[in-house]
Amino acid sequence: MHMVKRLEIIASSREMHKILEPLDEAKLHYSIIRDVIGKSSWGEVSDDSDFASTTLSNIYILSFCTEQQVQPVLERIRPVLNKFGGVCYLSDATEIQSLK
Amino acid sequence: MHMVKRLEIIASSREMHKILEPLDEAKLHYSIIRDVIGKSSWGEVSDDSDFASTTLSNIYILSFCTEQQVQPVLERIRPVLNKFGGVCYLSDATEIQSLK
Amino acid sequence: MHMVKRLEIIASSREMHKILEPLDEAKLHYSIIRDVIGKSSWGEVSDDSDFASTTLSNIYILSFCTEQQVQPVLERIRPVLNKFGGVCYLSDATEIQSLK
Amino acid sequence: MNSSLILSNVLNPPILFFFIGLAAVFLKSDLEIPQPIPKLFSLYLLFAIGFKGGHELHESGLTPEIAVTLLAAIIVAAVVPIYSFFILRLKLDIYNSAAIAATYGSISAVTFVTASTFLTRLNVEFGGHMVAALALMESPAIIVGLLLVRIFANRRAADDSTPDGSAPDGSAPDGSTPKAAFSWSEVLRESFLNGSVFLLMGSLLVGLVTRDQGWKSLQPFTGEMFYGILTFFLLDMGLVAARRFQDLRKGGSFLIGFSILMPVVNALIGIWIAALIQMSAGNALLFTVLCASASYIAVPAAMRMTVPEANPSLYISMALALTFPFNIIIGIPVYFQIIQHFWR
Amino acid sequence: MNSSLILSNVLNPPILFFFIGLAAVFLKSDLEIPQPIPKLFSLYLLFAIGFKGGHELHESGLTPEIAVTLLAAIIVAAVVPIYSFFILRLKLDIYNSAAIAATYGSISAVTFVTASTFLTRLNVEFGGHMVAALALMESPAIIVGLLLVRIFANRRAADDSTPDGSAPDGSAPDGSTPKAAFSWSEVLRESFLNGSVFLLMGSLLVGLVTRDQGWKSLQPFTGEMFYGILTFFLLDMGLVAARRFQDLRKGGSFLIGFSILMPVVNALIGIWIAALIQMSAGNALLFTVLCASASYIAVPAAMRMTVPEANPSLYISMALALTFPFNIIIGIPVYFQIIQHFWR
Amino acid sequence: MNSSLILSNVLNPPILFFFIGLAAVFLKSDLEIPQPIPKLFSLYLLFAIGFKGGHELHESGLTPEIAVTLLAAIIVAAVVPIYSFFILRLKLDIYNSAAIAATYGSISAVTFVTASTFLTRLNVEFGGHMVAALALMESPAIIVGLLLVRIFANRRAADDSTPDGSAPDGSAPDGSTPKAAFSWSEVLRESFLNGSVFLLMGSLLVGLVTRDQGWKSLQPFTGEMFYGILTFFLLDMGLVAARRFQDLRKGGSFLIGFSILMPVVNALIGIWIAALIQMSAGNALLFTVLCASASYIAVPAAMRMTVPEANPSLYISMALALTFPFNIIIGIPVYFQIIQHFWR
Ligand SMILES: Nc1ncnc2c1ncn2[C@@H]1O[C@H](COP(=O)(O)O)[C@@H](O)[C@H]1O
Ligand SMILES: Nc1ncnc2c1ncn2[C@@H]1O[C@H](COP(=O)(O)O)[C@@H](O)[C@H]1O
Ligand SMILES: Nc1ncnc2c1ncn2[C@@H]1O[C@H](COP(=O)(O)O)[C@@H](O)[C@H]1O
Ligand code: NA
Ligand code: NA
Ligand code: NA
Repeated sequence: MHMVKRLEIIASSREMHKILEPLDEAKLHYSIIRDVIGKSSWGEVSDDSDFASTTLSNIYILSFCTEQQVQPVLERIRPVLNKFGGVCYLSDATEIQSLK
Repeated sequence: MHMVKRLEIIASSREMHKILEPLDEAKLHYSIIRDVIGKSSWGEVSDDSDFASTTLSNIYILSFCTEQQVQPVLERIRPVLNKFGGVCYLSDATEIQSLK
Repeated sequence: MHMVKRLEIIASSREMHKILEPLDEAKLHYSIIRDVIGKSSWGEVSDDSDFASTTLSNIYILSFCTEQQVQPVLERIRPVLNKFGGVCYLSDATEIQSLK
Repeated sequence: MNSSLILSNVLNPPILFFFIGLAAVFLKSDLEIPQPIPKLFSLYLLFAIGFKGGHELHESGLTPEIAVTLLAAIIVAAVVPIYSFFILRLKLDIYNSAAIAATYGSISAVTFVTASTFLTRLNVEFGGHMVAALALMESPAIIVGLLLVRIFANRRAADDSTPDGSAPDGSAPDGSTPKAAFSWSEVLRESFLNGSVFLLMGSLLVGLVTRDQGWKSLQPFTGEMFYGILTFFLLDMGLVAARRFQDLRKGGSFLIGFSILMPVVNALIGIWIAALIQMSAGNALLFTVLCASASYIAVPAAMRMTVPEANPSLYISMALALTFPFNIIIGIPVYFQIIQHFWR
Repeated sequence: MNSSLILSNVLNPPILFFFIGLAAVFLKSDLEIPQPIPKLFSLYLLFAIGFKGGHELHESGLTPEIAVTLLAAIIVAAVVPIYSFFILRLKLDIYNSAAIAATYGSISAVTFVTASTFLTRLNVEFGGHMVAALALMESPAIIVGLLLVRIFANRRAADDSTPDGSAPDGSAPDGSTPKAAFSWSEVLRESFLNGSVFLLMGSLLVGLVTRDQGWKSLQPFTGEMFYGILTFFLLDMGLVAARRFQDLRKGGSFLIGFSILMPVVNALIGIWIAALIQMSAGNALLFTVLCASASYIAVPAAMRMTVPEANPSLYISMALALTFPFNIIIGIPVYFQIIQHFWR
Repeated sequence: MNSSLILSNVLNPPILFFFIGLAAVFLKSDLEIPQPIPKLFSLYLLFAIGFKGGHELHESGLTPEIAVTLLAAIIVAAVVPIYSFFILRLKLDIYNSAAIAATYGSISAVTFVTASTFLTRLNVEFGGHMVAALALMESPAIIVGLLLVRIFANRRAADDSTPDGSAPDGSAPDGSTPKAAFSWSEVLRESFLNGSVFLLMGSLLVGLVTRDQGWKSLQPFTGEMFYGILTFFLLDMGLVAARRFQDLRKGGSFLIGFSILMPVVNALIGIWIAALIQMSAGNALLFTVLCASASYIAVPAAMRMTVPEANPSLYISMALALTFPFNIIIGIPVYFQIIQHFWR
């Protein structure tokens, strides 16, 4: 059992690859929940007008990682979120060591 | 970077609008994950018998907000959850300021 | 309002029943988000090749419970995660008592 | 009784696929049909039967016989929940009794459709207005169910006059059901504007006003695909019914008995009314099946909103895991043999 | 003007189901068609119209008349956004003006398809190459929209030269739009390789090269199902349009006026061009409808990526909640009457 | 070799749409077909081919020729994984070798279906019992794959006798594979009750016992729609195959070589057996294709449960990104030319 950081990012699915790139390069592990809708100062995000291959809904990215891993990733994600929108939060968690 | 509250609500999708109303009025930003299933003292919630436009599955609402914002919202959500079921939890998180 | 533990498990949907069994026996309440994709040392998990009834995507299980409830559950989940993969994290949260 | 009709009913793709669904769960196969595929199929079925019924109703016009049938349908849908409620009260609380009662007053579109393919197979005719009867039978049961709660849970409700029934600081609230829950506008909306009822009614209306050209253009979609999609959907219904079966065993023998005997009683009443108002044999079977079937679509959705105190897994499971299979496998051919016996 | 054509247009399943969708939302029914069902239907429609258009284009070959039509289509798609932009700039910022302008330069495949079923009903012929025109009109509008941003938002962009515009320690970044956003490769990819455009073009190509045998085998799927799936899809479009209607009211009367008047202006320009290059009446209607319609599929997706500063709920809502219903309910029959008037 | 047969194979909607899917990914289009649409299509395909095969098997009855074919199918499915395993062991560990071996012993229903539309186009007949062969070939390979793990990973498994192999206080567990994982009931369930196998078998059974009336009513759904849905599905397969292609490059040239050469070897063995038991040319092609194809549906699902140590992205990618495209584009016409050459 050791302490880790819990990184949460919510952004438009169209920016998914831009956001995952820094995570991949930092070799973070992560999970993605798709088809997330929401509301923010930019207005409502829904998927009811996502016709054809258009997808305008959000994704929720969750990654448990160490404090050291997270810092460089944040620096690289920030400009993407600034430009295209999206939010990012950190909190604490304890890893139940599975010792694979 | 500043501390925020992480508000999580899980309830039946049929009460979504009743729950979102207080959030909207308090101008909270939020994200919604749909098609959540689960189990509680009321029994199992699954979506396998959701035929036609019936939707009996749950939604998961996630909102990051300040401590001040959250209190009045809790007061208004509580009776809805008491009547129709649903749970609500608070925890701490750090906002990675995107400075839009 | 009292403190609870927030238990998060991410694993392949094919192990869902194996993981839920200990939770059910400990009478935990929980929610499940399906169709979660992700990446870990085992590689990428996506659902694009989930044809027919094959489902290889992940599930995300969230359970708020007391510290005492969680310990025996962890002991029983660990071997499943060790064998089939999957991760498990604990954090803190405050229950907004709905006093049903 | 001639068992060959039961066998010939069973040996058809829709029923056989229902069995395959059941078998998949009982044998622990991982066969699964994830949402929203079942939703797509049921929306399609409502769309297609509404449209077809409307078109045929347009062709026949509103005859006195049809008007009487529709009236009878509404009355049955309103009366069944009343006596069901009192039977259920022997063992259950007010909320669950009312919800289950409403479930059995209402109807199952898929049972209806299975009966109509049964008739088509036997070359027995039936009228498009029966779809109108189907559409009209969803709502009254919901309203009566809620009235029953309102009347019998009156005292409790009277106590709960705080519209927002919780103490402000988290101290013990009373778990109350505020009166606001009985706002009639919400109840009526749930009954008549419930998604399934609305789509069925809407499609019926379109079928009524649309001219032959529109009908013909839709025929390949709503007509020719129908049997295949019904078959596929019944595979899913089999999967769901089998999963729900476990829930039911917890409910005990009273509820299991109710799920089988109630449809039979309602069917006999249906046959008696059908004879009384001299329906044709085909229409009589459809009417009987409407009386005998129980809703697992519209009513559960409405009850979740308006009687949240009732346990959905009870009323959904009874309708889905017992009444539905009983009706489509044994009920339909048996009801029809009784009808044939008396109609001769 | 002869109103019977409007009525006969309305009294058809697709339009009637669109109304049912609208009604469901306005009456607060809980009818809903969850994703990805609408996605499935729209992928199907793109697949089917592309394939059908390609096949017919193969039969007709590339005549000079067709070449002129395609050229006209591209020009209209490129020019409409330019004058739309300047009109919109009267009230809106550069980003939203450009995004809405692109939306109106581009096209709506469902409006096109509704117009083609309208013609089929009246037994008026039209050419398969109109689908090629449709496919060609998505991309230019996207490119012109982005050019408009590039030109007019130039100064702002010039300031933002840091490719990764944030201070390293979390201190105030400048909220900049790095120039990298204008990488032409990304813009061209979004225009030509946008999923909807790509599927439409691809299906057209397959229709072109596939021989009669392939065509015939696909006919039950892409041909006979078409009308039914279109009808079902329009039910969903009605639901979505009604929900979007609220967004629009916030946008104010300028945008509401634009959403109705712009299509009419573009339609008249379309009719004028169609007359000029002597299209047949059927082709003229389809061309007019392409000019008059606005995109809610390809353009929003492209704009979200390339002009993230614009508000998607504005341009999607305008195209979906006003322009689309206006065109399919009133526009199509009215445009056709004007065409019939002049073509005689 | 006559290349016109390859060209005529390629110039058909299903294969062309497969290429469009490939192109979409390689050109970085955002075209996507989200779940559960691909699931719906593949459930449909299993449903339709099972039902069709069952119906035809009913018409032909169980002749000795058919019995021999089915026996040969089972034997091939059981033997292919064995020699594949030893080839793979040259470079890979036990777990991955066994999983890939099972993948190549099993079959791909879509490859089979593509071959059958190829034959239909050439007016070459084939028997419904080939679908039974298809259904019978999924399970043996799974079982043999697991037996291989059991035998060769024996010593490791022997050490891991704690059924719950972790220390109680979170201190270092041994990452063990408890013997329980080899419970035969689970293995047999995964092989025979795997969702895809079960649906295919079930549909076959329904097709067998259903009478002509049921068959005819389902024909518009399972028959006429088939080609269209196959075409649409192959678009998605193209998207997925192209995405998986990247995974494969990491796997190195050994696996790439295996993915192409193994099917060819298995095809030649298939042709030789088909000649031996004197199948007709049509049946011979289908049998060959069954031998040559690799599973990306049933086997991956079963292996994930029963050999979790193997890397799914390896065996899925090989089957999907190389073997599948190779078989449907080049394999089918080439195998058929060889068959035609020898059958004359
Ligand atoms: N405070 C918040 N809490 C939860 N979700 C949020 C919050 N702010 C934004 N989001 C989500 O992030 C998406 C993008 O946010 P924005 O960048 O503000 O447009 C929104 O559509 C929401 O789904
Ligand atoms: N302790 C819990 N942890 C996670 N989810 C819960 C918990 N309790 C309830 N839920 C979710 O909230 C839904 C409604 O809960 P209830 O109000 O207890 O019926 C359940 O169906 C679960 O999905
Ligand atoms: N550190 C992490 N943070 C978030 N999700 C993770 C993490 N590690 C693994 N996962 C998820 O858990 C799944 C199984 O992980 P594994 O057992 O490492 O294969 C992965 O596919 C991810 O979706
Ligand atoms: Na009834
Ligand atoms: Na336009
Ligand atoms: Na094989």
